[in-house]
Amino acid sequence: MEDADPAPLELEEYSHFGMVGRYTAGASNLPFFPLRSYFETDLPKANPLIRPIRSPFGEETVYAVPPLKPDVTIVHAQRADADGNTQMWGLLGCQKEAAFAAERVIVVVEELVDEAVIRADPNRTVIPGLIVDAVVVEPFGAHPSYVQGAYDRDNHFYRDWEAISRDAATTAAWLDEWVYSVSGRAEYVEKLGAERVASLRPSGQAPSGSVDYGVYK
Amino acid sequence: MEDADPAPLELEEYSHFGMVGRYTAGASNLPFFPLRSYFETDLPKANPLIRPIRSPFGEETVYAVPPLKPDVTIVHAQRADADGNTQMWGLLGCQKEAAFAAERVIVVVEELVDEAVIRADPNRTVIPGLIVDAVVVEPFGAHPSYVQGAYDRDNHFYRDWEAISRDAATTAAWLDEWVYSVSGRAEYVEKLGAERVASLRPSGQAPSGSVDYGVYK
Amino acid sequence: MNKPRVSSSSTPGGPGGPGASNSAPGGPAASSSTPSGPGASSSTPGDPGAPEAAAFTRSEMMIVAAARELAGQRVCFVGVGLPNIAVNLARLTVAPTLELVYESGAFGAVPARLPLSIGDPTIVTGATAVVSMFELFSFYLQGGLVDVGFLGAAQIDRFGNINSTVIGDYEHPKTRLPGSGGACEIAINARQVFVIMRQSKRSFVDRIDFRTSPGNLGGAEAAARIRREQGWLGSGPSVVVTDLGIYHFDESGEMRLESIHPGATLDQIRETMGWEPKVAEPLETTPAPTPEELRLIRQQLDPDGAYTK
Amino acid sequence: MNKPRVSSSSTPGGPGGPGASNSAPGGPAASSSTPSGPGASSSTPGDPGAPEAAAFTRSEMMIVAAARELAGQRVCFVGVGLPNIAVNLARLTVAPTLELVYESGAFGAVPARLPLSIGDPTIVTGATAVVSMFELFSFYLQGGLVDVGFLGAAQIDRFGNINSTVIGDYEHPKTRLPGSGGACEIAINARQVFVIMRQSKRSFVDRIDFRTSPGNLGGAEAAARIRREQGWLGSGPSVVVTDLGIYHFDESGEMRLESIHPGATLDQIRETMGWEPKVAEPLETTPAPTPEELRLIRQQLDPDGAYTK
Repeated sequence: MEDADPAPLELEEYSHFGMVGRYTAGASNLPFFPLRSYFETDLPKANPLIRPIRSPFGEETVYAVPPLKPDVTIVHAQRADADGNTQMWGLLGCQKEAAFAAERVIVVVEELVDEAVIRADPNRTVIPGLIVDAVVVEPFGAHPSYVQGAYDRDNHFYRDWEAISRDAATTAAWLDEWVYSVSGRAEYVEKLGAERVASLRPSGQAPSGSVDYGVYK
Repeated sequence: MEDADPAPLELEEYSHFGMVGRYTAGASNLPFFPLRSYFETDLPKANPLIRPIRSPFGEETVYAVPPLKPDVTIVHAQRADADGNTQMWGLLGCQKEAAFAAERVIVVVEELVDEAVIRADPNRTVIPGLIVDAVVVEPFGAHPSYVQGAYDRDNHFYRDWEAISRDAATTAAWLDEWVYSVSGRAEYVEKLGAERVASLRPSGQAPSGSVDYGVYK
Repeated sequence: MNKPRVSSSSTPGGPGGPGASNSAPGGPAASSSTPSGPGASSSTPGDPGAPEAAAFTRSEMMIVAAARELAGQRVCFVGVGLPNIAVNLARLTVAPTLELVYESGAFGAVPARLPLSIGDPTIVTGATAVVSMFELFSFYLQGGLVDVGFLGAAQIDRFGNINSTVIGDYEHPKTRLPGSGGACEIAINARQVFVIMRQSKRSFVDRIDFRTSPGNLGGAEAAARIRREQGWLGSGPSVVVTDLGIYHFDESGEMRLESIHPGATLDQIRETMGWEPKVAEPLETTPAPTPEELRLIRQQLDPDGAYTK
Repeated sequence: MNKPRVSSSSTPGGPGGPGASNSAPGGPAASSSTPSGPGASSSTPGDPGAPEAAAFTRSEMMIVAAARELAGQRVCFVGVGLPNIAVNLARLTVAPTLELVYESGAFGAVPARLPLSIGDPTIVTGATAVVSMFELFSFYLQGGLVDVGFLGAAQIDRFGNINSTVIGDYEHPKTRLPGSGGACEIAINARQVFVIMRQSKRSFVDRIDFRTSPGNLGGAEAAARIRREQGWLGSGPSVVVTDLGIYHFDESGEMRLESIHPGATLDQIRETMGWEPKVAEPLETTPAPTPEELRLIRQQLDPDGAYTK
């Protein structure tokens, strides 16, 4: 990146909370989101879109970040129904906010489930089908990342990736072998090999247990 | 209230979203919370604490509400462990925000559970024990309101309450009989009677089902 | 935001996964948890002098007419009170796939009985999603995902501005009403607003005592400008249904009577509002409630007559 | 915010419900999911000329010293990199009830192995709570519930101001670093900030190239004023642990060497920083790692030497 290779990248400097705030503003149709970060740092100098805003109550000033509305947000989840109602457990990051902020949403899931599975536990729903444009059923689709309860983070891959991504030629070679030359995800997973896939499975189950919503007629 | 009986009440006029924003600001240590409500309404005139705030991006103005930090927030939930880690399902309202905003938090639960029950489903935790000062184990403690999966809203009571609350004498009489004259909640429930309690139980179970978090060693 | 496409790599280019099913599980069943209500409705039936008047009350006609307006809508934010029964009737009749949103946090609710409050466990069991009020108001409502915000009101003016705060002066009210609740933000953020209320000289007024929810302000032009300038996603009020008729809004932003209920007369309409109403030509007559609509209201949704008395 | 009192009406005035148990379930077990690592650590052990130097590396001493600083703390926000292993060692030794917060959304994490990323499923299973990043940053961190924010850094100055964004000029950097991540807000909002980093002329600098995270700014007085005026809940940096020693901050807000690691010398300290260090009198010597601390690092937390190489 420092070498502008292959091309200079345009950067907007934010912090993690700043990005969360930007997605939250985008999802909420707010013109800005306020947070206490950035004060007495060089970030507002590096990024003129981080701007001070004075509280209308008292003397305090906080910083505001602008809304972010992605053209497309792609999220990966454990399960969705055919209407796109999506449930996740484990770390949620800001996938929900990024989905609500986006123009279009693609949900990639490990498993397509019946609507009844979703409706049995409505508090577990993170993204409603209402905002989902496409559901892609792609088991093992998050590799080399992980899916809680389904498979582990492939730390091996991330270590290898450091060397692969160090120059353009090795990166291109990897892309050619693992992305452009495979017909789809199924072939990618096959190419990884059953042994590697098996090695990434959790060593045991950790069931959440079931709660009762009750029937109210 | 119009008659200032027994005493004039001080009112601050907000909307529901405004109150949610106030608790959210309180929980987040923000000096205000922005929202699109109130424009072209009489609420900012009725309540000078609803104030316009100009976005630092573009021409838009939104309204800001001030943070609310209750001295005490009391929430009712299905279950907590002895450390106060609290799980709920069903409607959450803004109990979480009100708890995080408060100086002190009291959690009233239907059931005290082992820490392992909580840790088996961490995405279900709404309030961490970290902010909880006291756990009160009080089955049927939300009556005349409901607890999802445990008992129903006692609509009968709410209908009766309209008449009871219409004047000071009937209200005082009710308070005397149902609050001051009972030794505690257990006696209140006993006084309600087994039949009424039974009539408020859900007519069947609606289990959430269990999900797997996986063991990662 | 149409039906999502479902694809799977195991059937590339194929017909995709299992077909989408729209049928809501756990459909409503007979309500019976509140058996000892005030008994059958005692309201006045439609004007007995008019031959069209069937055996239904004005409240029933109002609820039925309001429900029918929801045909073709996808997402409805359900206000407290009369909207609740109208929207639930719509889900059982003209709008079976309507997604019900309750501000307490339920999306895609499929209540097995008519909830008597927005805080009722029956709107949770079987719902598509249950979320915090912060998320519901921020992402669903203010984010622009609600097609229709359905409100009740104490007072309304010709431009659809609504009062649900006080009758009389704010500082010394004659009657203190419940206040905004979510009505202020629903009116601003829902793509369009439907209103259901009984009309009278006290409720259909030339000047509301307090503006809780903006409608078309002083007229369509001013309202459109404010909405554009302030980045609101909603376009304001579009339907008002009363116990006498159905109003839409004309190009000037003013209410116009589109349909009069069977049994009601234009004189009754005029006697129960604080301004001279605009009337569509030709003025339609609202089709009377069908036996099925009446059965659903009387036997299933409101056997105690809480809404129709 | 001490241990909550538990009461139950069935035992009024009695001893309350079942006693609170502080034992974390699912304690860590031997890590073995990444068996083919780069092998044993190849780092330089403590200066072999010093008689105190035991068989441990400087990195091990740094991690052990950092972990020990967490004794008595309750809630720690775990930064990416070195803080991760230090905090997890603390949980296994001096701070068994320490609540680990990961910015990806886990609170009260009990990782069964050392997570190699803040996005790792082992920090979820068995955690007390898993929440959205919005909630974690807003309510837990900005809301003032984090006692210690534990950060790594590329550059630090004498007042504890931190750079993790760029080396060189921002517009044309010599090295582009990962950027703030959560470091900016952790420094501002955590009640106090601990830093762990190797010290060198390039990292302990007179002037940082970019201020990502505010420390004591230009001194304690200015920092206290800003923090008060702006309503920050944090009080800034309090501990810096390096591969050579442990620094606290004096009343002027400047770093002061409190303890030197066994095997390190004051000359080494001076040669690896860009200003003349303040040194406490008397200067303590950090107790060497215990065999148990070394066993935990080598066999359990970092058998591949990812952090200690």
